[in-house]
Amino acid sequence: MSSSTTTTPAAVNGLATSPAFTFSASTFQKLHPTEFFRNFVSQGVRPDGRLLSSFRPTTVHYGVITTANGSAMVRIGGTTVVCGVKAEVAEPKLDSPDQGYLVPNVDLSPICSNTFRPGPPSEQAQVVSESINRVLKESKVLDLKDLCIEEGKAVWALWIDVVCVSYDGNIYDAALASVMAALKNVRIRKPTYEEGVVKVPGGEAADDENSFKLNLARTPLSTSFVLFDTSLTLLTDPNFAEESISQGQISVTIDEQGQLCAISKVGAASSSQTLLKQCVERARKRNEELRSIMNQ
Amino acid sequence: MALTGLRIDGRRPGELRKITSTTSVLSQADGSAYLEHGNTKVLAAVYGPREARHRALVVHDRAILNVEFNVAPFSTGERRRRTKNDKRLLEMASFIKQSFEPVVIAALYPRSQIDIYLQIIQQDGGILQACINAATLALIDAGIAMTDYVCACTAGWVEREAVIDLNHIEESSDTSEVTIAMLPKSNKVTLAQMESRLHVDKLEELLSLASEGCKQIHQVLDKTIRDRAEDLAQKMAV
Amino acid sequence: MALVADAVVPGQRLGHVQEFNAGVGTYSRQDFIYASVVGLKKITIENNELPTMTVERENTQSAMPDIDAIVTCKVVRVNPRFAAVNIMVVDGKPCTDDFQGIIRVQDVRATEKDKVKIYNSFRPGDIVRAQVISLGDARSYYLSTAANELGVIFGTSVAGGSLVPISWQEMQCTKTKVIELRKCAKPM
Amino acid sequence: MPSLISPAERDYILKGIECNVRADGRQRPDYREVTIETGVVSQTSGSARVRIAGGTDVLVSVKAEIGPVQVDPETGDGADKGQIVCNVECAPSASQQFEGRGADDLNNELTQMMSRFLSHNTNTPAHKSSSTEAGAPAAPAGPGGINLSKLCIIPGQQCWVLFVDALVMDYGGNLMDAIFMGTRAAIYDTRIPKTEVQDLGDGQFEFEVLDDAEDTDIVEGREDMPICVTLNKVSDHFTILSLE
Amino acid sequence: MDRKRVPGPELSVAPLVEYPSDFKRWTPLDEIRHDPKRQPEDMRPIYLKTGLISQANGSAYIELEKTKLACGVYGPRPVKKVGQVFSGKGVLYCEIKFATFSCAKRRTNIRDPQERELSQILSQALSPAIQLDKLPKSAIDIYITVLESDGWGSCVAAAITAASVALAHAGIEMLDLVAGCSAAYIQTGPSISSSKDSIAASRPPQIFMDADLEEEKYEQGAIVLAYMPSLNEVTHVLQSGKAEGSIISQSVEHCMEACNKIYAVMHHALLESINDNKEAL
Repeated sequence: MSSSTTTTPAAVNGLATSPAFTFSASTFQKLHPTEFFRNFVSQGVRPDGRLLSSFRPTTVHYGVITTANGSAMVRIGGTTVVCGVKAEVAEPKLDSPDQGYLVPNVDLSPICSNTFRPGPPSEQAQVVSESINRVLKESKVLDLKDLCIEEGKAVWALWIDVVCVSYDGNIYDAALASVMAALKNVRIRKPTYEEGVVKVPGGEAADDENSFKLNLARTPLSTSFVLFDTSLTLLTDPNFAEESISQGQISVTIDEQGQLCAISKVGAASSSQTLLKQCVERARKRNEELRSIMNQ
Repeated sequence: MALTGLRIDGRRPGELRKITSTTSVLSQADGSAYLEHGNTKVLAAVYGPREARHRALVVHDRAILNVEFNVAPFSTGERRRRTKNDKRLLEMASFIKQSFEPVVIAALYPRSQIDIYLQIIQQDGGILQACINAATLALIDAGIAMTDYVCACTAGWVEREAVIDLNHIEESSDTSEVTIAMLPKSNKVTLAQMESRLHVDKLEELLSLASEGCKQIHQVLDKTIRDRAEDLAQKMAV
Repeated sequence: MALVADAVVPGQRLGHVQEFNAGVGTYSRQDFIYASVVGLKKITIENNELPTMTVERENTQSAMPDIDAIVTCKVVRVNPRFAAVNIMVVDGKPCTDDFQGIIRVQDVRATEKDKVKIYNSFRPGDIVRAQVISLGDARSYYLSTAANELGVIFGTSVAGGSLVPISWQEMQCTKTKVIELRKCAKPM
Repeated sequence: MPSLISPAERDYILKGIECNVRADGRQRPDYREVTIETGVVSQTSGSARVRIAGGTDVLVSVKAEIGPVQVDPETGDGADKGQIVCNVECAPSASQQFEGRGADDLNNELTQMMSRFLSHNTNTPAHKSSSTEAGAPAAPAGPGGINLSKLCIIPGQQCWVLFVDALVMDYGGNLMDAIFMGTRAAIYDTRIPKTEVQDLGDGQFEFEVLDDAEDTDIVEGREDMPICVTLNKVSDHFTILSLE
Repeated sequence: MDRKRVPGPELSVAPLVEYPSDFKRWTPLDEIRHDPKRQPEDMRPIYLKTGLISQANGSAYIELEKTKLACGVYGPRPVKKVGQVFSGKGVLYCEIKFATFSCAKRRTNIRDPQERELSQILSQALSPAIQLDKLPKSAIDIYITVLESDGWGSCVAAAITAASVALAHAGIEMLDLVAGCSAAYIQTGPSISSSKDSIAASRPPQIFMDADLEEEKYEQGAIVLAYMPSLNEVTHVLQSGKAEGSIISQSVEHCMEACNKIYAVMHHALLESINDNKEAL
């Protein structure tokens, strides 16, 4: 929950409570979340102290999991995701005998937020997994032919699994960034193929000589915004509370050459053209910033 | 079929396999029965009338019947673990449910549920008939009001000869067989189930043969119940 | 960095039963007093008898309704016998997951209990302040709004404007000035 | 939920245990009367039925079937070992609380415990037999006592898989002891047909099962099978095999 | 895979690892541990931090070199499971999930029987330490995600420790913290002959505290102990494999001493969370 500020002034526009009923800030936010936010947004600031267009602190760590071929942890404010990539051997599809598999999945388990229940993936998890899958396929991040071991017989299947450890909004940006960082960190041992069995050299050192990295054609990264209230003010990098009371979401995915990979605008509110341009512009700026963090 | 007119396991066409059955074998069940029909061994347990598991299923003026089948993985020759909602088992369970619905006087136990659990320990043909007979014993042992026994028997056409109570080998050679469940007193048939091709006039003969078999089974079940009752009476009298 | 001097963790032995009474945040077991929560150890001395040992809880446990707690809740469903509510705040502390509660028709007010019409007391969407009178059944707590300062504190009128209490059983819509019947809470 | 006991009855049982007399007249350390029969189910390699007076009735069957060898890709071992696969099932007829999905957790717990005690290394996801590296100190045959190497037919390809299935027919408390006694008796009763392996040259092998009933093997190392005794802590006394 | 996830190939298998002939795998024969720096009774250094999950009432993250797992505690909150009967006591619900990339062999997303049993072990180990009668009609949900597992026993022990710290961080009233510790019995020393009867003559197995995956491959038996250090009470013992009585009681002693050391780390982590709150205000 956002840290609590002092008691809100009694005379609050639109809420004609008589002076007798004053609440503590957290109670007021719980009972009337939209009202609570409207007070802040009207003064151009957010409950957690950020400006409307500022982002939460973001950190990226590589190679956090040694049992995975490649891994990364991304933390955007309160949202923490860990992505692990495991390479396994599989038979190629009949119609694409020399192409490997790229299988991204996001897992929003009940550990990361009290809104998720145990059981099969929630709708939100499926939406995020599917959109990441589309970005990887449509913008040809990785040439699947690089994953071929023996045409028609054996190919690499990269199982990309994102585990959300803590959920505080904006899961799509964090998940996509973690997938890209993990793919950059992947290192697979050079396989040898003999009559149906794929062998990889064991031993300690995995250096460039006995293993290979993936060469990523493009690394798309996304920036998300939400439209708040009837005034459709734009909030960047929404946290969980802002997301749950927003009218619509906009996500802009851009790669390192600045080309647009995907735009998705979801939600009831219809918004003007200029707003979309504004989002793309801000996303471009954020993109550079995010890339510098990732390349440290 | 040997020339002497005997079947594979040495029985005459109209002869039943050996049936041994006992009741009240389980400590926690309201009523229970263990029945061996040849090598087919079945354990039946009855819980109820008790509160329904799902409030939605409750019927205000009578009890609902719930039958659950459970097959031991080692019951057949080749080990096979069947999941809880195996289609074949659910189908068998619904057969048994239908054959007992007209017999149990459900109106005496409104808004309640009667559970019949059948546990197959060993399979050697005639599963459905063994389960129905065992369920009858378990229901009576549980003291649930019933208008009549339900006795089941199978009959089939093996190498141009009408036989009753087929074992596993006879069942698996592509014979046509019918299972019927009957109320011995009123001679009514509550269930007739056949899944193979059979000529119409042959059916008439099979049905009469099977009902003959049911009467014999009725005597065996009845004897078990009466012996049990006398045994209890003596214990109480002493 | 210096850790806070007398901070304690659950299970830490604080003293002997003869020396202290076990206060909030502690428990006694086989003549010893142990801490049961993470927090700061405090010894409060009343005038005469034994000083009581308490542990002032550091991170508050998520709020949970218990008997006589004043709760703020939102009406979800209304039927002639009771109004179903979601308990959102307990004694001023919001709870992470809403608890279920019901206000039975006989607990709406203290006077003329049998002549209460529930739809003239609560409507779905109203914010109500109530008091927990019992743990109720497996699903919901039993609440009461009998006291004067309990009842509807915020509601939206049919026309959508917010309602202002003008008497203990009437509220007026700020937009259309229409009077609607509610069991209102007397402003404190 | 276990059968509801009224506070008075609970107090009666507790007081009884205090002065070493239990509700059914036994002393604290006394065991209930146990009867074990073997060979009760015909189409199995070995079977046993354990009945503990007071209502626990468990049927354990062992079926030996031929299956592929499970090789651990990491260490490559397990290639010359047979396997034991355990499975415990509480029939819903056994007790009121096994209605619907009630028995799932208990089934899973007992199955995991059985596999842990019989083949110990269930920690790694795949149920694999106890691992002894060739060069490393050869730990004695798995903690279950059974010598799994004897169950191997063709190293690296085929081996015997012992399916141990326990079926709880009636639940009168203390399942673990009953299941273990039943498993030990069933493994004792198990007869595995002999196999003849022909070497077809170039590493190809062919084997054939001889199915005459008399000439069969017993399970090697069956006398080391673990036995289990359950102690229940009631107030601060230990009692053996309490009723519920 | 099921319909609700992005589908991958039906069957995919890990490649066979072929070690070069000169590669020397660690074996207990040469009587040093897999990590030469560690003595048999040394535990791996523990990194323990609270407050990792913003939405959870209480949370903890624990790292033992390669073993990493996160734990979130939600509650007390209303019991969601339908058909619950009124209970005067709180209900503890535990769920542990291994991430698919956490072990050498890829694990499935769907909970497998082993995780279900582990969840039961955890709730048995923790429930004696929580004052459930102070939380009528409500449930405490403990969720644990294992990000990387280096040794099954150490994973279970770390899960118990992390869950207990997360419960305290959630402000739930407890009798005591519960520290978890694991040990393995490994046959070391050269004089081992393979025949069964002479085993008894050789040296008794060595107790390795907090064994990692490589050491676990050679263990004869293992023990996981859940222990309340301040009340000096054991809440759960999980012993598997084969060992003489003396070895087991000796390893229980070692585990209890180790639990006292772990208790200090838990104590420190919880006090740090107090300072963090001070700075945040």
